[in-house]
Amino acid sequence: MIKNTKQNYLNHPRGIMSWLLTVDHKRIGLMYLVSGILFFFMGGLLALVMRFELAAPGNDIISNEIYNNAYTLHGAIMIFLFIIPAIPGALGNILLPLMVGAKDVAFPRLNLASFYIYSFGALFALYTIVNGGVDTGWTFYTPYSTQSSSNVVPMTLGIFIIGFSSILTGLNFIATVHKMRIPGLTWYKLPLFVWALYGTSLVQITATPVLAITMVLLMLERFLGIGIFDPALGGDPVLYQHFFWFYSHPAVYIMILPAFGIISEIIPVHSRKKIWGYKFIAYSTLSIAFIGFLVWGHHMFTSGQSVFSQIVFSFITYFVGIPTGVKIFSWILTMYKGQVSFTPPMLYALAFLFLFTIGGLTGIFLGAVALDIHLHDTYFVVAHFHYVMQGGTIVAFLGGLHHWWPKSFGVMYNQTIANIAALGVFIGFNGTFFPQFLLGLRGMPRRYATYDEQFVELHSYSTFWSGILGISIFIAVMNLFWSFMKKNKVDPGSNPWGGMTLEWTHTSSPPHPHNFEEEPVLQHGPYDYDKVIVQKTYKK
Amino acid sequence: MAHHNPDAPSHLKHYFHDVNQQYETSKFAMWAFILTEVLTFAGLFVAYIVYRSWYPDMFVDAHKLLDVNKGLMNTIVLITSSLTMALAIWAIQKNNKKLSVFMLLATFIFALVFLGIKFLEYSHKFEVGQLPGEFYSYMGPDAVHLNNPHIFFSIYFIMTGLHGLHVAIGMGLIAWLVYSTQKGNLTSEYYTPMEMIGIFWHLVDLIWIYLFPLFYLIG
Amino acid sequence: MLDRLTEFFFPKQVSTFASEIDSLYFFIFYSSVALFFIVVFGMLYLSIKYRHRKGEELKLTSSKAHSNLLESLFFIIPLILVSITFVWGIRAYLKMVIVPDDAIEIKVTGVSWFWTFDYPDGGQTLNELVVPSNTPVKLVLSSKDVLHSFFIPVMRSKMDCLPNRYNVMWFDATKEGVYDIFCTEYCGTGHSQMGAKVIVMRPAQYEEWALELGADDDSIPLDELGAKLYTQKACNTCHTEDGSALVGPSFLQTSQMYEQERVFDDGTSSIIDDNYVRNSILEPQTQIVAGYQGVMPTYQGLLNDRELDALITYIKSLDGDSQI
Amino acid sequence: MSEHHITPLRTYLIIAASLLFLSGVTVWVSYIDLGSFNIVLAMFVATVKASLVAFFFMHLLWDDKKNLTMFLMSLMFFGIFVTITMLDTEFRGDLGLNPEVKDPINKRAAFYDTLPLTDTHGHPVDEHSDEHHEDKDHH
Repeated sequence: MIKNTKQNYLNHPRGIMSWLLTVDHKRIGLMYLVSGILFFFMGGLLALVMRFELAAPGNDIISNEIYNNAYTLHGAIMIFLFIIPAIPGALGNILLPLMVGAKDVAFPRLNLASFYIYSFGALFALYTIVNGGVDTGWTFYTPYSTQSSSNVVPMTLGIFIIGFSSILTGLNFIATVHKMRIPGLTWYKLPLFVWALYGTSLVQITATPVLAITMVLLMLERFLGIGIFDPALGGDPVLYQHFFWFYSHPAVYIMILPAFGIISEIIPVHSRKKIWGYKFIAYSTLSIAFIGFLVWGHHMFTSGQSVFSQIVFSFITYFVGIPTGVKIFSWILTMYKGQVSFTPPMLYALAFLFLFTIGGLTGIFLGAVALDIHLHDTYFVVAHFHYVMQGGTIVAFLGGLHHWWPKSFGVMYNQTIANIAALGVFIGFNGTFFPQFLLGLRGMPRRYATYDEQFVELHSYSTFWSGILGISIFIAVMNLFWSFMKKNKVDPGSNPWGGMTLEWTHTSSPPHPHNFEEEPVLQHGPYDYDKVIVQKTYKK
Repeated sequence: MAHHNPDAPSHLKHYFHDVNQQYETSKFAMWAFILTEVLTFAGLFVAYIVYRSWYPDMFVDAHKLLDVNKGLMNTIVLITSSLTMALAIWAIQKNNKKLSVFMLLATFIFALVFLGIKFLEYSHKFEVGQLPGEFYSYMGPDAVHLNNPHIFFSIYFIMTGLHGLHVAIGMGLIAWLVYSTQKGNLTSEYYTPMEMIGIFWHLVDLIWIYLFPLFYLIG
Repeated sequence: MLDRLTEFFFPKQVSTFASEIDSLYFFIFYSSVALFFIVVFGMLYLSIKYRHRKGEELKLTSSKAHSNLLESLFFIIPLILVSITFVWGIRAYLKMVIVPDDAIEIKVTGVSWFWTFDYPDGGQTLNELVVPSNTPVKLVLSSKDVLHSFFIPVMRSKMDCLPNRYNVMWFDATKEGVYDIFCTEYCGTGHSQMGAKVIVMRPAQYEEWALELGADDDSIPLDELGAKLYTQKACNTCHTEDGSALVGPSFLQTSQMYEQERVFDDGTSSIIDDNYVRNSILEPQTQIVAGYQGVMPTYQGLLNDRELDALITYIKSLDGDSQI
Repeated sequence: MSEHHITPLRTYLIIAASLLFLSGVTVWVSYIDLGSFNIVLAMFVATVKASLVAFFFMHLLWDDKKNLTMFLMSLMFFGIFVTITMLDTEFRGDLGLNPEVKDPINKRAAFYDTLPLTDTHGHPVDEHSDEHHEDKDHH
């Protein structure tokens, strides 16, 4: 049913304007991908600068000021410019309409607007770099952020603007999932990646407005001294933290839910096995998205909030852990009696399971108030967060890129290099961040440009492996990029992993400009490997 | 594109099956947008509630510095504009273009009146120095005992200001509606934009319904 | 065995509640290790056992994708574990927040970027918290400017310091010694240098020390007192005595430039003299040396006149006897 | 589009009249001192008004129930935000650990010390003159 057509979204229509003014979700997704990867490298470079500074205790390479700017920009770029907008923006945009059998998202022009709003906001964030940086940390805690002479306003303005892009993307995805599915594609037949994006979008539209208003209040605090967050004016800095984390805790789920979705696609396809506990995974996505709104106070266990809320927050925090745990077990059991191939996407998925399990379990340590008081704001938190965000989200993102690369661009990368890079990412990542758990337990505070002699050994290990991690990620991405440049084309009908969802079975690679040449008719569920044999077809 | 009906109406986008799907999708997305609006204001309501409970006496005394009459007038104006907006949609559903345009114009004028009254209120506050934050300078006999009244006025100005901004945006949208209805782009067959903007306009009313008692009445 | 493990993971246990927190840690740690091995073993076992062998035909795989028993086990076992963790965590936490009535009260103030400690019988120290052992000590924390967080790793305790508010923490130190204090809430350029020490003494020794506090200083010569204050009042976190620049200009440079003109960031300039140095300590924001940020807090109220004289004398003396 | 519900004109007029009536009621009630019950009553009236607007003017009553769900969801998250924040702000210094903690921020901002006294027009007045000669009902 996939015709050998020469026309696809990449070559039709042509011309620079056809890209800049495109309303095609696949092209917009590609633009998100390119800008996201650029920001990812920028943030990664800043991370390496910090790691090399921390190789030895003193101010050896950079001064305190530059270090503080570097870690603030690292956090802000990675979170606000890469993970939150670019992962749903790239993979979500390219795949969501294909997966539900739609010709496009519900509001294509809004989708394009959303990309430009994102770019516009990113300009402000980049402006802060040329204008001397910002040194408050990505959390912008008051009153430091109201006093700092660095570029707090351009940065918060940038984040405020990017927030709108996030909201519009969320609106678009929700409307698409609700209203654009082809007949017969009921909720329980949706690929789990769609469920994950749906959950992500719900969090995006619900939490982001609060971030927007928080950023507005912060800017007003600087301009007018409104006194809501500034203690010198009768305000309360802890209230700022409530506002900020009401967004930023759910934002963690904006970051991780798409990763859950990617893993839920990769594992069944590469194990050729029906996914274990479909309904459970689907519902746990929604319940995690919801419970994520109730637990923000665990970022504030040492802030001096009331003892009562400490206990409540600690209690609810554990309820996020349980559905997440069951998801991990479901993914593992999916492989039971399957046919597992160790392809690059599958290696990333297995690495995800390993790393995310550590990230999740260390969250339990931080949920126990008494223990968190010792661990709060130390490297333990840094390590935990990176195990979840990099070991979880970014590893899954790389896996997703490798999985859908031949589909999105009609080219195949060198699988051996991809496998080696995946291994390098896994080892380099553990080498970099595992020592940081120990650093935190031993009392090393985070956001330090210089530190005590006693921590030097673990810090230098961490720095050494961070180099390996950086190189591996670079190789992994370059390998993908290279295949694209070399035009290592695969046959448009190729389905190299034997995927069962609509984007594999009903459209060419790369997809047709209007997604499907004729409206797809649903023949089976997304993971029916017990009913249908889909051959792995891969021809150059 | 071979894939849709040659006699489909021109406003139907090619990626929708039929007009009903398109209408329902827009409306659903509009409600999702309303959700984001409510949560934008939610942050400010939280600030209001928290500070009210921390400074109960100051809030009670500071609210007396506001002008109830102007507030009530604005309430009436805004409710009436909501009615005219609803009637504009009713008229277009009945395909009565003339009435619809008239109602839209009325809504626009009410919105203008609302902002006018707001302007009078604001300019009085500016004159006497009842301003947000550090710009607060009013130490009149009825305020000299107040503890940090600038916080009340910060919240008052931010909330009513953001609400006023919504009114202004709504006016722009309504002006556009007047234009496209007059041109005949909107009919009883296709009036989705009017329905959407109507929902937005009622939301503006709905928020004012809470702002009015919270700032002007509760003592 | 457990002791050696504790030493591996944690700094020394010095407070009364430290051992309970460490045991909670080990409970979660062992449960996590067990769960982690189940996950990794399961993952490796299943993926290798059911791997797709070369040349093997693709086939219809099992439709087994659901098991009520297994799924409820996944639910119940973690639920039990986290319930224990929760209750344990809260019990330990309540011990950390309920201050004994007989605690001595010390006021801690965070200033960018040093700590001051005010003792119940008068007297103040800078960057050195002195406490008696085996006595509950209650710290009332606040801040002069931005948020700071007071962290004593050996006590396993930490609390944020907020301007215009008081937070409370307490501990009962069990072992004499000198231990680290860190600031763990980011507070600007000098955040990583905002360390201090807690000195735990025997109660008798503490009594003696507390009596002497504030009593000395009058007898030592000015330049020696200045040298002492240089570290005690945390000048050394921002100003070196060897000519290299940290957050602020080096004292050596100031010393060498005495009686010469110094240019400020607003373009004005002034002759460096005793009045200039005194003014720079008490009102640091009025004249900011070109090329530096105006980040120094005022020392108004933290130094008496004799101490100011001592610092001035000390700075002037640097030129003669220390060279790079 | 003929299948869309068209609300009868009468309904709109009745709803608008009730809204105006309720606005009057809420102003009237605010002049009666009911203590803390004032706020409860005012919020109750406001909620009735808001529901009228949402269900009739915004057509939620006749719409797809998904739209209502979206709206209710926004209120639910607002509720979560308020409730959980207040678990902190209302209970700071619970356990009675430290009396200073109890009333955390009721400290007048420093800039008030420099403000001159003003009359009800906002003009500075001499401190020694009679401050209360102005009529309070200026506006």
